[in-house]
Amino acid sequence: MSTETDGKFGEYGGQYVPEALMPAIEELEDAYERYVLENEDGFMDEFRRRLREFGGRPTSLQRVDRLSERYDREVYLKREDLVHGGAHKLNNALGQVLLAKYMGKERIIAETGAGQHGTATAMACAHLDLDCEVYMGHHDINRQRPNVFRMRINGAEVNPVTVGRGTLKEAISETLRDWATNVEDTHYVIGSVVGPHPFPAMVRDFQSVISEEAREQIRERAGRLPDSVLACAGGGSNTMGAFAEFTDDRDVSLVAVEAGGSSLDVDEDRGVAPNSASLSTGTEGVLHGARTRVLQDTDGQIMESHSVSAGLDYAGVGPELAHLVDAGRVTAVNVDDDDALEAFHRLSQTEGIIPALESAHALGYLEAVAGPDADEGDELGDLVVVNLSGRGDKDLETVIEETHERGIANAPDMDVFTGGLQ
Amino acid sequence: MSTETDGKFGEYGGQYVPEALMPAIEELEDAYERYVLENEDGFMDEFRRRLREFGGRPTSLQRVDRLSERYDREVYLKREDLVHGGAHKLNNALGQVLLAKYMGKERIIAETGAGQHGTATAMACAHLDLDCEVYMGHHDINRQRPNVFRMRINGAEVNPVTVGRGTLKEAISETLRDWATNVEDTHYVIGSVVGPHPFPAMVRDFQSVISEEAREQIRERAGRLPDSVLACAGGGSNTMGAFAEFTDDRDVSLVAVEAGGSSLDVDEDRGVAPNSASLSTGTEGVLHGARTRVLQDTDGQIMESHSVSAGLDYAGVGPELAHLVDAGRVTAVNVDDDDALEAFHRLSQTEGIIPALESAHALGYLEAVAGPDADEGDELGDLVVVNLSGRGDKDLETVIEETHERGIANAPDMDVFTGGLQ
Amino acid sequence: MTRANSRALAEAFADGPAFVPYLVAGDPDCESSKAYVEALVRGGADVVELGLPFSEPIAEGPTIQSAIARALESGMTPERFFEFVADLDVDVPLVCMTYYNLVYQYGREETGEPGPEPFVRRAAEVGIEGFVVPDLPAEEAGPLRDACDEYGLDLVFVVAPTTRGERLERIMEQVSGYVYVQARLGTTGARSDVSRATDESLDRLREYDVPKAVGFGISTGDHAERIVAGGADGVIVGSALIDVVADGVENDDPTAEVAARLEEKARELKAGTRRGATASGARSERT
Amino acid sequence: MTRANSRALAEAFADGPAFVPYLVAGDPDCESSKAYVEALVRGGADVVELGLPFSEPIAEGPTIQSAIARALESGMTPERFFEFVADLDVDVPLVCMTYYNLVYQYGREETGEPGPEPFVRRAAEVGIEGFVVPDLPAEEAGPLRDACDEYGLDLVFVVAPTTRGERLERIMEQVSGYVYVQARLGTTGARSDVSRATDESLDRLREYDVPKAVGFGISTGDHAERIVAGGADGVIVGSALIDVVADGVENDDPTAEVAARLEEKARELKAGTRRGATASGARSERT
Ligand SMILES: Cc1ncc(COP(=O)(O)O)c(C=O)c1O
Ligand SMILES: Cc1ncc(COP(=O)(O)O)c(C=O)c1O
Repeated sequence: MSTETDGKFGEYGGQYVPEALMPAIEELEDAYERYVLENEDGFMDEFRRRLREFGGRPTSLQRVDRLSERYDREVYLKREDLVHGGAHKLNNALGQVLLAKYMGKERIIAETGAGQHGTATAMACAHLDLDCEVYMGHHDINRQRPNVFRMRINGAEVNPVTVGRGTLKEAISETLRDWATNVEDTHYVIGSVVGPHPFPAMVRDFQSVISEEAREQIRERAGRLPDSVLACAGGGSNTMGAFAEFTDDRDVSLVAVEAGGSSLDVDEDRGVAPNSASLSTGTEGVLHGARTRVLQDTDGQIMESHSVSAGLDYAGVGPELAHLVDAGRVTAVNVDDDDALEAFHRLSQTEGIIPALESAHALGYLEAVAGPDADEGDELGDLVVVNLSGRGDKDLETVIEETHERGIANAPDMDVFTGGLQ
Repeated sequence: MSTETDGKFGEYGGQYVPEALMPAIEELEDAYERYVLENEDGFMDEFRRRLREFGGRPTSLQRVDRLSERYDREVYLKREDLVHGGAHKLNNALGQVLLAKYMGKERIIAETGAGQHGTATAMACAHLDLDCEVYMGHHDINRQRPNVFRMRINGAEVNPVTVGRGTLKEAISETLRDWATNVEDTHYVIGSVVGPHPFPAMVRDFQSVISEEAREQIRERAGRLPDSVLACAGGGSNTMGAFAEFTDDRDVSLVAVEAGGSSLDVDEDRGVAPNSASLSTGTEGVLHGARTRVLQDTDGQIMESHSVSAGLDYAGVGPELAHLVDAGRVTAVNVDDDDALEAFHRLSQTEGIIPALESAHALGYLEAVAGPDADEGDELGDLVVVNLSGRGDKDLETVIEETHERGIANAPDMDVFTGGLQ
Repeated sequence: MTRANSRALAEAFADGPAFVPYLVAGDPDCESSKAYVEALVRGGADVVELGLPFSEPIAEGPTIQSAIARALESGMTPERFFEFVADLDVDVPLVCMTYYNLVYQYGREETGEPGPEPFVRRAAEVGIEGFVVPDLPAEEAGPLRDACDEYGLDLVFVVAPTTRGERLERIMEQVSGYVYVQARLGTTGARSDVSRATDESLDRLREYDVPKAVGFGISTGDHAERIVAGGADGVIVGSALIDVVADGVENDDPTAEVAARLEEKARELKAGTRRGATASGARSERT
Repeated sequence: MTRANSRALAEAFADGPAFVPYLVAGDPDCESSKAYVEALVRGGADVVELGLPFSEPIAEGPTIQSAIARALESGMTPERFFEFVADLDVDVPLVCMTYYNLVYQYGREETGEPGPEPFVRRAAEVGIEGFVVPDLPAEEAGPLRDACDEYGLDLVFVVAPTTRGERLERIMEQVSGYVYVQARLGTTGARSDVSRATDESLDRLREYDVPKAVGFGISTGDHAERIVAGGADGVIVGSALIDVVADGVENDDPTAEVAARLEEKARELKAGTRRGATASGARSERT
């Protein structure tokens, strides 16, 4: 199912950017076509080799025994948490930084929310010897401190963004501004399948190694394709990565799990959505260079999104994913903060894997439809693959704090050790 | 080169434990022989399968381009930092917890220093559904707080050990005491190639997957065996794991890099060694159930060891490694705190890999003998494999603090972001 | 052929080079903002660009970002913007500068579908003569272009120092009213030099028969003079004026005082523009 | 056949069940510690086990760990231990309880090689009659056993509730003086009950002709009575006495006062032992 023509996915996509950026974007389109699509100069071979050696691919596909029992079906995790840096983000960052190198760029800029894309980019830049500056909202700097240190230790500069609420949305805008100023020697490594064409297509292509591997692995292990594939969706890069090679397999359900935050309702007056569920509750709009589903008020002002998971806390979503949902190929669902936290603790305790809070949303959906308290007869089928997009080490502080505040039932008592953390 | 007879490695090894433990140790010996050595009930097959799926093995062997250039030779890293949990420790923890399950034990105890072995054990216990309690010195609890949270989140209890200086040495003693109290239903998962027989042999066997993979990978990549293999040595489990399959390859130099701390001198009066270099400066003694090289005063009291790296901060070392050094098969060298910190920053900045401070010691040795300031003519040869035993995420706080205090020259300026950390 | 739908706009440039100030409507509140716009017109503005604030102003530098934040904070919305414009008592053409999503969403509640037509219709109603939409590329401008044509408004495009060849053609096919010549790369913001990129851009545009207004970083009468002397048909000044507004906010100065300062600054810039025109006129006579 | 090198030790058990208190030498300092040992002997001790503190006491519970920490803090070393023993003014046999590394390292500076002989020689010199080395298993005991035989000292082994079959045989081949019957699993420490494991252990050991002294967790005269009544030839009491020492340290009590309390506690335990002997005697007569 090829969904793309000319940088558009149905009505979505496009290139809504200041004129100053257009030459850079055209240059990037050209490079994308030559190096990525046509493997010129063996670009894709080098990319894949570095993903293996530096990035640690392939990642395993693990059957999780106790969850399989709990949900009375075969549950497999695609272990993107094992990628170097701790998330799928490196797949894309390494691809783009390498591409920038092929293009002769000298300087890399990136935005980051949770800090995962920033650390992935900082690592890729250190690995490939390019200068790196990362824009990060001041609010996110405070809630994702360890990732700030990792970026600095990898030699990147971290530029705090103090406008607005200081989260991902503001960081993207600021990075676009830097790019508009320094187009000639700089490449902007965007962190998800968002932004103007060719970013959504290119990031998907770099991430599709996830489903390429998973498709082969599940056939080997289970002898057939899965009934469904679940992935959390912020911007949607792990989502598109996990879905890409399955979109033509019409019998495989694809489920994108968004952050339901604390509620799906919206505070129009304050311009605040207490969720990040742009597929479930957003409307068509133009944000950060693309037409897509966005959280906006009736005037078209972009709303502040909210999620306990910094990596999902974004008011937009990738245009291709929005299109696939409109087209009925992908089902958009959502899981709220509390259920995500519960799923976080469940996987940690029953399987010995601490998931990223982002990924915990995908697991939370499984619990919601197939757990002991769910109604009979969900649609996920007998063989389910969940993309575990990252590990949760970065989320420890948040989880401890939020778990306490919300009184999450299945959490271990952390009182004894919280003293020194704050 | 089989170095073991009857639980002894030359003069080293043995079973110096309280009588109450002997039945448990005999039971373990028996299980080790049947399940590990003879693959009874397919134990080793299941172990290897779980290492792949859950643990993420095989780990890659990566040529590091910029270090290869710097040291004018081929430098490869064995990427144990990519193992689930962030270090080689899971290889052993998973093996022992699975063994305990085969033995019908219900409860797992473990000691931990840096927290890496504790988290690995907690993860393995969650994965295999066994209760887990981890003993950890109060000093280490303070300096490795994120790992404490990880253990708790995986459902393990963490028991603070407040005697003595409150580091690994005291934690091991306390875990042995618990074991002596609960031998019947409990297995003690020791974290390195130390302790009474069969632990040193068994832990080595679980870790030897490192050299098994590395030996095959380097032959594939370089067409020949390496000239030398470097690994840091605390207790020596990553060391023995990285060396095991090479010990019969007499042309491969094996170099164990200990923590030189701040000095190789010793303060006899205060019973303090400002290093953890038991192979370089220790003498034969009996510690934690085995005869080996230990840091002790002339009376035989065990000294407090010191290293900037919590995982190397131990007064003893595995008996087999001590024997291999005595026998001339392994060369013991050491790298001090400052040089390890410098190596930490160097790898982070030039390759985009943040190493564990432990592993940074092995890299520090390469700089010492082959760096720009080194004398000509080192003995490491043209093809070097360094075992990167773990990732450095756990060390961020320590590194930032120590880097400032010591004024490490190649460190990035972290001032801006240190505010919220303390 | 160059389009010009708005006669007022065409006239503003016909009579010698134009001074085009930019302010964000509603910064820091509607009343002051109205006073400021009127002051600029008293000071000599030939056209006024009025910013309708959007939450993600990706083309703006810190000065205008702050102005936008103040205006949003004071409650500015598209509907209030239109009322604000209707209320203005000025006799120069007004151009609305905003981002595409606001144009696209307006009126959706009634029509059920997003699209630019309701926005343009309403803008025409209150007397707006044209638009600048910095995140709308020529490729995506069709629907807005059509609506402008329907209601007789102009659609201004930005030409960057990097815009050449085919892209430039495509833009120049779409542009009407005037072309916004971006003086340098980057975002908006007052700088102290005049970029060489401007001269080059003006050179590239020489063959196109449309007024060329130069913006981005012009902050003094001398700048304006040099730019016009270099061949521009107008200067657009934003951040340098907003600095005056921001100072007023910071020091809690009375609106009248700030308005007086803006009028004075406008005079300086207008005077520079005139001096430039003389020089330019002299030069064209020589050649 | 059971070995017994030390006549004094053999005699201490020959004459009815023995009360064997344990203290850590030098806890909290040498002078007090000397007074405490002498008080225990006045209170009826038949043998005294004296702990030579080691930095890694893996067989001890918290009470004795703390005592060891205090003794080390006060400067206790193997050499000072021997001087301490030499200075003691008591007429009961003394057994040194310590860990193997201290035995193994002593005298290494002179001989250049580690080994237990110098330690045993020096112990014999100051009048020690035997050793308990809880981390030395029978399998590794050869060299120490030899040295003990050479100098006429006994080597006591611990038998745990879990020790059976071949292991028990191997230990009983090596043991001399008395066998230390560990009353329960775990480490040392005062508990309030008497474990059933003790009876079972004593049963298993009945056939061996060597005094059986029971330790681990005995804290009152009643405990002692029941243990001896169950067939033990002696009771070993450590933590319950060290609790008294620790209290004294905590409250900063004068040495004489603490010594008086220890003497009283010793009398209680000794009396219990005697009562147990009567019961045991009565029982054996009955059977
Ligand atoms: C682990 C992880 N998963 C998911 C996401 C969400 O991004 P995307 O939807 O692009 O995969 C993030 C973003 O930081 C992340 O760190
Ligand atoms: C990453 C890492 N490397 C090395 C060590 C040292 O242990 P060993 O010498 O047993 O490999 C540790 C111990 O915690 C560790 O975490």
